Amino acid sequence: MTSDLITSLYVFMLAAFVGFEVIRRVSPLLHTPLMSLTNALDAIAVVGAILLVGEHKSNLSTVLGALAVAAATSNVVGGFLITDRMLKMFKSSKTKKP
Amino acid sequence: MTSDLITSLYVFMLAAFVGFEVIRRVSPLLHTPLMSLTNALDAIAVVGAILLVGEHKSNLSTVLGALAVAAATSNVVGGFLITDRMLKMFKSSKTKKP
Amino acid sequence: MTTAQIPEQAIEFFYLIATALFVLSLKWLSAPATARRGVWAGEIGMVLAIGATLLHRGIVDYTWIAIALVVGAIIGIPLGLVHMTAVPQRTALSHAFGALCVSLVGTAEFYQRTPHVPRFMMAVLSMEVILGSLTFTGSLMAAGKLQEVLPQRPITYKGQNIVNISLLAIAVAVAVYLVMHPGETRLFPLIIGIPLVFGVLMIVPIGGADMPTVISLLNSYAGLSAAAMGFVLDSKLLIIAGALDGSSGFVLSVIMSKAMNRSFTNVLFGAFGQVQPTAAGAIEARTVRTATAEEAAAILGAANSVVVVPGYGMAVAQAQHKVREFYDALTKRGVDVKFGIHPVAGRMPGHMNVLLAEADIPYDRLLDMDAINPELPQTDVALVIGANDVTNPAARSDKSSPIYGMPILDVDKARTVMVIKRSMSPGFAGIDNELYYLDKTLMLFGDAKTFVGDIVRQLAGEGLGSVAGV
Amino acid sequence: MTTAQIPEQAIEFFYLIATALFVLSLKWLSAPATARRGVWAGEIGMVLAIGATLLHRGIVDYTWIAIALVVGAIIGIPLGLVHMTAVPQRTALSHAFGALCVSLVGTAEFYQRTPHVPRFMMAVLSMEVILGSLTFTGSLMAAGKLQEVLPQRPITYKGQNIVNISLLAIAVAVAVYLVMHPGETRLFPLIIGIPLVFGVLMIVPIGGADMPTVISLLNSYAGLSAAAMGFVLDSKLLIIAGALDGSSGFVLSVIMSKAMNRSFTNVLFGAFGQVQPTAAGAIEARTVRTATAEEAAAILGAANSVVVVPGYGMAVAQAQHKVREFYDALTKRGVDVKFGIHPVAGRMPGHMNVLLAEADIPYDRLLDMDAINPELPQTDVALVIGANDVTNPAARSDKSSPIYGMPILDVDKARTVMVIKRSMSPGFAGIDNELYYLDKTLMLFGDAKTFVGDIVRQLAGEGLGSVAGV
Ligand SMILES: NC(=O)c1ccc[n+]([C@@H]2O[C@H](COP(=O)([O-])OP(=O)(O)OC[C@H]3O[C@@H](n4cnc5c(N)ncnc54)[C@H](OP(=O)(O)O)[C@@H]3O)[C@@H](O)[C@H]2O)c1
Ligand SMILES: NC(=O)c1ccc[n+]([C@@H]2O[C@H](COP(=O)([O-])OP(=O)(O)OC[C@H]3O[C@@H](n4cnc5c(N)ncnc54)[C@H](OP(=O)(O)O)[C@@H]3O)[C@@H](O)[C@H]2O)c1
Repeated sequence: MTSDLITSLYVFMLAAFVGFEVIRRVSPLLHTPLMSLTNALDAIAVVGAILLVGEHKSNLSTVLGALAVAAATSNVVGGFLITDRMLKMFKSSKTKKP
Repeated sequence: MTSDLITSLYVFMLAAFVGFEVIRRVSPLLHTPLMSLTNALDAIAVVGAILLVGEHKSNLSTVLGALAVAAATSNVVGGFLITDRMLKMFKSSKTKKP
Repeated sequence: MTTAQIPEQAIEFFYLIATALFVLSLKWLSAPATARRGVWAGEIGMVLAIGATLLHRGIVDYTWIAIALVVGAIIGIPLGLVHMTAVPQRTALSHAFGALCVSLVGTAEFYQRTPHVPRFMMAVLSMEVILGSLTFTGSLMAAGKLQEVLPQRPITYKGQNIVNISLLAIAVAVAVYLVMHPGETRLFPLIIGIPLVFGVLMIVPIGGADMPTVISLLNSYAGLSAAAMGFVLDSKLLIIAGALDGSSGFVLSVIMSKAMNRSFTNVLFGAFGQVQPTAAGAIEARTVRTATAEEAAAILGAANSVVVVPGYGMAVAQAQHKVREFYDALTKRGVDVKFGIHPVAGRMPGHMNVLLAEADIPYDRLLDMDAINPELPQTDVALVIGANDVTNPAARSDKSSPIYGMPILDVDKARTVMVIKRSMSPGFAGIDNELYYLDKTLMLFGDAKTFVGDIVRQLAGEGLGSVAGV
Repeated sequence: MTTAQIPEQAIEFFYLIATALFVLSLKWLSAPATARRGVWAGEIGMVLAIGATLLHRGIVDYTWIAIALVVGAIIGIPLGLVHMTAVPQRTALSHAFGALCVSLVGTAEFYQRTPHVPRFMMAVLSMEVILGSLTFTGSLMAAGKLQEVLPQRPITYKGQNIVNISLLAIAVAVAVYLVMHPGETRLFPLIIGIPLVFGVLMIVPIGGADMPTVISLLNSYAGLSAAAMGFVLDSKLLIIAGALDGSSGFVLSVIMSKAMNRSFTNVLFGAFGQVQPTAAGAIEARTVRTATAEEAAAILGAANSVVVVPGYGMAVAQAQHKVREFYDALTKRGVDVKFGIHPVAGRMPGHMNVLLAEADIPYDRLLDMDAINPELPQTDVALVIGANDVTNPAARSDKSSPIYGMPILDVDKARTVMVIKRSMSPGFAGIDNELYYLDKTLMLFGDAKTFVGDIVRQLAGEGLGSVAGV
């Protein structure tokens, strides 16, 4: 448990550092798609919710889990969809036929 | 063990990514100090060697461990020393009195 | 082939690959050329992770999973197809959903594990539930304000901050008690309920124009609560995704607050939107030069270089498609048209870029503040459309101004300045703008969409004559 | 206060902080302004980590630890005080020590654990020992070549690559066998001995000028072996430090090979330094313009802007202090002097910068290739000191040239070019340089140190007259 915790802290620290370094360099042009994308990725919490529903340990956990799965899934689907739509709109004047 | 391994792989992956992102952006001016510094940091292997000597499980491990400690320590001491010496030399024309 | 054959390690290994893909996804998103590849990497990672989870041997029943997945997808699709102008509220809504998921899972985990919850675990679990709950209602409020179903005006009263902070403090105190006595199940609803109320109260005093910062901050909270959930479930994948999201939101809020010259603590404690609009009436007696669409079109058509500065007003007026026609009309005449985008322009970070890109304006014409400012002194006409504070020279020179020190677009350095707005009323910061009284400034009073439309019509009408004149 | 009171978690926690400091250390090193803070962060992290380790309750005897630490420090201090010209061989030596440590620990761990070594553990352990051993001898060879106690010439023979690769393949095969049968202790020496031999043979065919790439690569190997050790000992700290070092070396080798336009596989398989020097004699009949130090000084003294391009020859001649005098003399006259540094100039990555910084030349005068190239067309005099290939215009234009495509310093675009070298003999790539035959080029034949010294004396001598003339 404690060693798990320390390892988790290592992972969190490194990931947060990666986040800072990478996001700081995202062009301001793409701040809106960035936010929808991180939103979609964050919805990976669906994985925890799926187990909760599937393991069916109590009715409470199944109901809460099912709601959680639905909420997260809507983020996954909606998030990727809109990010891709936005990025499709970004055209450079070179690639674009006038 | 296996879960340890997977966690270690997470840590390695994230750290390697941090390495790539950070090092790619080091100014070419500082490539030489960079190499001496990473060298000194790498000598953290001394930690493993110290345990080997201190736990004294066999004569072989103590002897090998002691050699390892000496080798790594020389890197720690020499590496930080020379990196700092080099960086002290880098002066901007603004801060320098002519 | 059957579920039972998939060993635990294989699933863990898929999670590892998914994590790598998530990291790459963000990295690729950082430049327009690789951005779409980033989305694909994220999608593949997500499919891998969900697929691997479904193979988990602990799962005894797929019915509810399937139903929930389908329902989620049915909600998600329309949310992915909204108009670009609605992206801010959609984003706020998705923060709410993400936080909801985290809170629900945290609650279920608590009731499953109580009373044997180790201290650290209980601490992280409380953090997960508290952050998740306040983010849930806070994001719903933000979405409501952005969608204008709730009043955009900040609602303030005396002692508001004290009430809010006390509420949060109570929730934290209950959490600390629970860490000590994780068997006290009847206290648990408090660390859901109080943060839910706090989330609402936190957003009440914040005005509509401040929503971009709020959204970034809620983004960060949502990420942190997901990371906390990762600690509880010991899922590295979730910790990493949460940390990435959390730091992303944090970085964006820092960028936003720097661009507004607000201290970051000011933002963190939700005490913003408090700037009192000063009565600008006394100064209004000063004269400004105004011009009609026809006059403006004549000057613009004769210019060599034009920089358009869109602001909050352009977004509100939804004038981006008219602006695109304007861009086309001038470009056809050989005028060099660029756009200068301030980091806080629009209703969420980067929103102005998305709106203009939607209107098919090439992204290499959209320059950020640092790129456009050196060009402005050589620019013939700077056309400000529904922006105000971000062009106010007082930010550079007047130490007593509330926006002093905020980085601005130096439109006053262009040879001629034109400003499209509906009246002389001030912008978000509630202060007068010296820019409007300069000799080189022409005020074009009217709604952004209508006025730009008028200019376009004038440009088309006198097009032939002017080309002959060139 | 006593050792026994320190719980395991506290030690782990110190390691976590040390890791964070290491990451920050590298981050801060990326810019000159924060670089020294980076070293301090690294030092504090190291002290924390070693200190925490010494508190470990498994340690029963401190005598040998203390002795080894003292011996290490005694060796380390002189290695930290070498001259800047000796930094490349010092770096190679420290790679050797690092790899030695890793191999020794790996060996001890094997004999402690055999025969009960899980497969994955054995695989990682073998990798640790193999990489460590070959890096050890390889780095010693590199240090020897750089210190010139070993011949710098590449020594090649037919089938060399096949012999080397086979050796490595045998070592890997033994390792695979050991993974299956970790009890076969008598095979273990093979995965130490063969890589030791391989390390020597790997470096034999590589010429002195290629050492920078080799050093970076060995750096990467050393890091990877340390990371492998981290897997064996389940130490996150070591995995992270190793991964950082490994990726750092890897990035540097990629930068080096790009700057030489070599494919990275070419570098990875050690098959380089094979370029056959072509007989350049036939062309030598062409005439070049030469000049004396006096003539050169006159032109340089009258210039407005001078860009100095130092190369391998300047490092060999140890001319940096003379170059500094030259810089001072011209700067005093009001000439704008800058330095254009090619990524592969010198004897290790970034070496030229350190040499010039040692000679007290401000670092903001040292520009890398991308920064200086746009300035060269407006430069009066480009003075090339002991550089050759990195200035060869054939890299831009002549598709048949072996260096075609390598990014170069465009000195041929300056108004006047001066080249200090001892003869017309070619540089590392063994090819003729069109630059020398241009009308605007003056060849200044002589040793770099002596010739620059002569120019400085001339500048000082005629100093008064010239200042009057300005
Ligand atoms: N966007 C963000 O990220 C963010 C976040 C927090 C705070 N803020 C603050 O918001 C301000 C943003 O500056 P800004 O220059 O973009 O906006 P602004 O200063 O709020 O000015 C917007 C202007 O647009 C005009 N306008 C409104 N509706 C219009 C319409 N339909 N047609 C034409 N004009 C219209 C308004 O003038 P009329 O009423 O006369 O038409 C107003 O002066 C800054 O003070 C910033 O600190 C922004
Ligand atoms: N540094 C690296 O990182 C690295 C790594 C691998 C390969 N390389 C290769 O090495 C080459 C580096 O280019 P470079 O232009 O720096 O060097 P170069 O092409 O090898 O030329 C060095 C020149 O310096 C002259 N020289 C040697 N000793 C001298 C002295 N004492 N005084 C004056 N001149 C002296 C030599 O001419 P004389 O004999 O006529 O004096 C020689 O032409 C490239 O081909 C690169 O691909 C470099």
